[in-house]
Amino acid sequence: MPEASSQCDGSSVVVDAQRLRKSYDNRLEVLKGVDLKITSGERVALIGANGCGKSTLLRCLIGLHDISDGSLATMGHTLTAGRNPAARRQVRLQTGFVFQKHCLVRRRTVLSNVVHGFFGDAGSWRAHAHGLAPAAWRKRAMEALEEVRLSDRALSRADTLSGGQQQRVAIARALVRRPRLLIADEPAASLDPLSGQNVMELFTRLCTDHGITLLFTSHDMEHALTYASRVVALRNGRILFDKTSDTVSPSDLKDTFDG
Amino acid sequence: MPEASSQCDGSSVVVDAQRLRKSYDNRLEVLKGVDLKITSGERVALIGANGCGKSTLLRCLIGLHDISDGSLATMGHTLTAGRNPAARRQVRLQTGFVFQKHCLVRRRTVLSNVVHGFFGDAGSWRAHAHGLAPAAWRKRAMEALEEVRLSDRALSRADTLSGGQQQRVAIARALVRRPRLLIADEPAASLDPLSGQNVMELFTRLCTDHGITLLFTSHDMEHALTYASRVVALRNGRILFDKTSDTVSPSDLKDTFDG
Amino acid sequence: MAESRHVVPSRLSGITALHFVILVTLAAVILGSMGQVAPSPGQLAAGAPGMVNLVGRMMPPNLEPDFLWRIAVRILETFQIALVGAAIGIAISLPVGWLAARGVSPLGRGHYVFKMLTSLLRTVPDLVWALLFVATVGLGAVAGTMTIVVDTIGFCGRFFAEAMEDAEKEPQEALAAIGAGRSAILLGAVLPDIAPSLTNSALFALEKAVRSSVVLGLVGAGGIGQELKVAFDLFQYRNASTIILVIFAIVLAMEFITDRLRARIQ
Amino acid sequence: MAESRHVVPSRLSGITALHFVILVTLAAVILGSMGQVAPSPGQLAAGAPGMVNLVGRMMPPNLEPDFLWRIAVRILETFQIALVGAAIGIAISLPVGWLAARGVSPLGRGHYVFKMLTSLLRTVPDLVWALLFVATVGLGAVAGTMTIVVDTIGFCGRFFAEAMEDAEKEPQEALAAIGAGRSAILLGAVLPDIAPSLTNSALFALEKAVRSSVVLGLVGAGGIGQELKVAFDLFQYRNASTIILVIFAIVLAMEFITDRLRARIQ
Amino acid sequence: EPLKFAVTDIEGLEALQQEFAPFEEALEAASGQDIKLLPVSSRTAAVEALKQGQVDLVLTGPAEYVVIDGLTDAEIVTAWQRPNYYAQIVVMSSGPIKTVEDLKGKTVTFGSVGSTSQHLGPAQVLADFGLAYGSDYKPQIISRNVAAEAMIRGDVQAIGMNEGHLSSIREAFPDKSFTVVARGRDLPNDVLVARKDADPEAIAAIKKAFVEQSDKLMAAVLKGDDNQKYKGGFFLNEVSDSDYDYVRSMYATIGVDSNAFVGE
Ligand SMILES: Nc1ncnc2c1ncn2[C@@H]1O[C@H](COP(=O)(O)OP(=O)(O)OP(=O)(O)O)[C@@H](O)[C@H]1O
Ligand SMILES: Nc1ncnc2c1ncn2[C@@H]1O[C@H](COP(=O)(O)OP(=O)(O)OP(=O)(O)O)[C@@H](O)[C@H]1O
Ligand SMILES: [Mg+2]
Ligand SMILES: [Mg+2]
Repeated sequence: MPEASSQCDGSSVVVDAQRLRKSYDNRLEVLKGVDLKITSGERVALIGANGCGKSTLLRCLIGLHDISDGSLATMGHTLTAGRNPAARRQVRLQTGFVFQKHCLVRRRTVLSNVVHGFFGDAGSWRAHAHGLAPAAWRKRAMEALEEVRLSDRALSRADTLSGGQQQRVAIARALVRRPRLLIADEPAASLDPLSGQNVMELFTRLCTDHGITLLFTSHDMEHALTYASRVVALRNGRILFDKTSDTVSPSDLKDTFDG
Repeated sequence: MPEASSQCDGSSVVVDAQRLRKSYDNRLEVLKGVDLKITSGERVALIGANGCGKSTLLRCLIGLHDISDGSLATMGHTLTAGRNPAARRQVRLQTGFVFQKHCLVRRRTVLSNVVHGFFGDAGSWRAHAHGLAPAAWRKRAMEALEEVRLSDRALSRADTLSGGQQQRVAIARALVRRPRLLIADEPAASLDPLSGQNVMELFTRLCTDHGITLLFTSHDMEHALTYASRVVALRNGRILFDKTSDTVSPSDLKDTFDG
Repeated sequence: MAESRHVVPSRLSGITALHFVILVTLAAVILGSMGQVAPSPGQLAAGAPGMVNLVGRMMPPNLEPDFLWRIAVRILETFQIALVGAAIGIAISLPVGWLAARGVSPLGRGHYVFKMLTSLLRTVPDLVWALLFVATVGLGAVAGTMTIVVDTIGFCGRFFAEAMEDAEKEPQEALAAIGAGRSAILLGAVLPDIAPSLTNSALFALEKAVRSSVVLGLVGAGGIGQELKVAFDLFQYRNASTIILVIFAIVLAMEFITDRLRARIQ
Repeated sequence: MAESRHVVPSRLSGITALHFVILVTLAAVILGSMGQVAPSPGQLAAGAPGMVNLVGRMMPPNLEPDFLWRIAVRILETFQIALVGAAIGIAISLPVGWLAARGVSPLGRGHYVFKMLTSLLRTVPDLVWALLFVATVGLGAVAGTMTIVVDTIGFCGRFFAEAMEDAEKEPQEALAAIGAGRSAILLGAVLPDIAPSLTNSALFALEKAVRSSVVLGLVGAGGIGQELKVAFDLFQYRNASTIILVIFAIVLAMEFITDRLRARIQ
Repeated sequence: EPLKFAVTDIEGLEALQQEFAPFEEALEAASGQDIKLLPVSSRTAAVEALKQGQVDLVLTGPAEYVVIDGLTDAEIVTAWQRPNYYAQIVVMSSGPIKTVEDLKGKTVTFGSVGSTSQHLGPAQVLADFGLAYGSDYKPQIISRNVAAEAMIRGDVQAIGMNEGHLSSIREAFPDKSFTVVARGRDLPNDVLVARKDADPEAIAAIKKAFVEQSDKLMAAVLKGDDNQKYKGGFFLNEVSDSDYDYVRSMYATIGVDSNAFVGE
């Protein structure tokens, strides 16, 4: 079992993409050969202009999209075109993923949405509503809501929350199972400054305390530089630079976004 | 015609809310008596913590929600509970509104979505697809796309765009008809730094050049302070402060967001 | 690139020649046939008196207490069988619809087998089902229930599958990203999203079972439909109009329940 | 507040006593009736040979060229009438569904009138429509088309309205915010969103029109259904099974078209 | 304007619906009239069409004739005599029913409500044997296909039908044996009626055709393979309304007042 060993090894490779290419429907190529290696415990910020392929890359990492070419292994599991659903599942069970866009089940309560985070675990049919879930899961879900300061809204329907609140529910859902790898697509985009800061600090704390690996995108350069140990910039489907966050210069950023 | 006169008067009142209250389904009150007066040509930033009621207030202003109590007039048209759909329509025809969340018609092309901006004008049935729209509208829509730098994606289906690109399409749709009042709910939230800056500058330019009134929310305090002439903070359903942007102090901001 | 940006795309962009040919052909076939088989306005106007006359002969509905009582009993009988038949049918349709839904089904390409199965259930006429079930369980309410079950699966299986295929994709993707299996996605994301649509199809199936005038009569389970058919066959139009009104009242009641349930779920 | 935050909400939160009572009652009624009207496994097992025997008598299907030719002609006839009837019915159902859709209809509360209208169209049996149209336009294909039109409106009117009610709200709101009227919202936001669902209902209506074995025969328009009925009346089960297979092939073809169209629209 | 000629589903004529083309041609040739033939599976629709002036000629059975006579002033053109047209009560040979009396308290099914040979006729037969409709036995209306299946199972004890039906059932169940326990007198003939205000010349031409070329017409009817069993039938031009009093009494037997069809 290669992943068992990699779990123990502190510096093991969590994400290993080589010459990764991805095009939608065989049209314009979005990712044109991306090489990215992330080792356990790192906090990586992915930055780039709108439409440069950040979300696409993140989704490929857990097999939500099949890659078109190149090779990709996440936590030791190879994820190539269509093959091996078992590997995909293994990856996903150890990953927390926060989507960029709305992705809650709107007719369920906030608490149920967070309990959904346990889907995939044993007995997961009980995760589809908070009323059925085991007590331990319910308790853990409330704690996760606490972490994003929404426990008082636990029984509201998900679609009666404000945009930022919904985003925080999605974050709680990703955290409820304490993943090994946390991937967050613009987690702080619709959060107010304080909440954004809280969430990013929470992420950082989890990484330090539990050895979780963090990969997030952000359009807030301050967040990227503050909370990541390493910044990767995408441009034109390729990696423009990949530096530790303290070495990123303003001109690097200018290059990243100037069309 | 009161609005005719107000249109000519440079300092006329565009938004006039008094003791405005709003609660959803008669439960917890979100807005607990908001007084807000905006005169023509102002650029107002509305700030506040997640869930404080910013989006709710903006939606009330064009009659997307009925207010629960108090009085509200937008561009001289009174918008109170349920009454007077004609007034609501008049308001909307002169307003450009950018929603916080996804609100494009996903199965239509980007260009069609922008042409939708002409709905409400005479002959508006022709606005439902770009293939039918009058040449002038199509041309204007392409210009608006140009303004948000998306003209090369005009014929893509709306849901094949990235999050930030979709947001820019929604902005183009709001601008296509050159509204008198532009309301934007976190317009720059998912835009990359440069695009965000471009959009905010575009807004500012429109305000100066065409006398458009701008009301926007943002969680980016830099944006709020830079691009607005006036900053209004909401907290606990009431207005915490309402100042010109150069007089807002860091402690004001701290008060706004600290729970 | 900078050049192309200013060009407004052509109006017809997106429509291929093939689409165009298919559309025109279809329109031609329909319009061509219309001359032969669709009514002309003149015909309709000329026929109006005949229609009035016919409706006149159905009025007033027969309201004799004896008759009403018999109808009430029949309605209850019918409703009971329809309720059980539709309930069983709906319960079976849920898994069948799931297995048949493209993109949601755990069978992948195999979903087509279940689509075919529901199509088969619809194609085989009620009379054949009646024959099969009478041969199996004999005449009466049980065979009637089974016929309704089959009808319901044929209908709900298709419409449940359709609803599942059209369910919002984002929440499903979100659960998939957590590692949820097919069935977890079904229960967690798909069903809540399509709940209003399911309610509609399910209550329509129940309504259909109550209305269906032939099915129960076929297997000797009587029912209100049989009563209606007898009234027409014996030219007792006033009885028929009473029965129609009673069924209409039930249909309206069910429509009302559907509406309330859907408004609440939404 | 700080206190309450740590409390995990009760499992039953959200279910009121009334819901509970209604659910339990309904379950009791269904389970109670089930004993009387649902088949027992023993019955099913005992009846299996009867079923096999019956199916045996339908095999092999009659494949004589003459017969096949006659069937082919009938199918074409039927398909032509069904296509025109369904096309007209679907065209009328679009506005009717719109007027009937809660929250989308321009009539506000008045939408209920159109819901009732479609319910009425469904409740009045085919035979009555047949009589009315025969009285108006006489026997033949025209009356058959009109009966199919009415059937289609009764069905599609309801399902179109349902789809419109369930359409995504955000894009509609976005267009409303622009000042778009009800009809602009319908065309701009609602129709694109429900296109797959409309396709499904519309093609189902066409399929139903082709399958419907009684309607056309009622008014002397012949059709494949008539042929099937005759085959059964004369106990020519092998002819009947041929006809059923032919109809099944058509239904499958339409299902395939539905699937392709929906996949493309999605 | 062609003459519209409706044929209702008189039991026994179903097969003709498929093979009416030669007959239609023959009748057009013989009468010189343009004829449009419409086989209608619903007698109610056919009767309404006649009443509303939407068809000119209807070929229909005795039971329907009584209704038409009650509703309209239609005129009989000719009668279509069919040999071996009578109602009978069929049981399983191996079953417990040996005589009509054995049917007391049992279930008897009829194929189609208001049909002469499947409902009215057999009910009359039983009444003639002293079994009152509804009280001495349990009448059920079930299609013949299902009823045959059910009788073989023993769910029902007897089926009312005509001679043609029985032979098709015997063909369908070669390994089962059926017995007729009662048989009625020959049923009155099917009739061809004309609408009151139809073009008198055209109707006269049709009438003449049936008188003068009845052999040719019958030959055309018999062109279909399935119709050989109708061999031996005649077109009768002398028909009187009183021939159908027997049918009126049948309506009374099943509890329907034949004078009270549809109100007026
Ligand atoms: N449809 C609704 N039904 C009930 N409550 C709602 C609804 N929409 C919003 N709310 C509640 O109203 C409050 C204000 O929501 P609103 O969307 O206006 O917040 P906001 O200031 O825009 O927040 P954000 O910065 O997260 O966008 C929230 O507490 C939210 O839960
Ligand atoms: N489903 C899809 N089909 C076709 N093209 C797509 C699809 N999704 C995304 N794209 C295209 O792929 C490119 C990259 O999209 P992606 O969402 O990865 O961008 P992003 O870097 O996340 O941008 P943003 O900062 O706006 O979120 C875009 O040009 C977009 O138009
Ligand atoms: Mg993105
Ligand atoms: Mg908001």
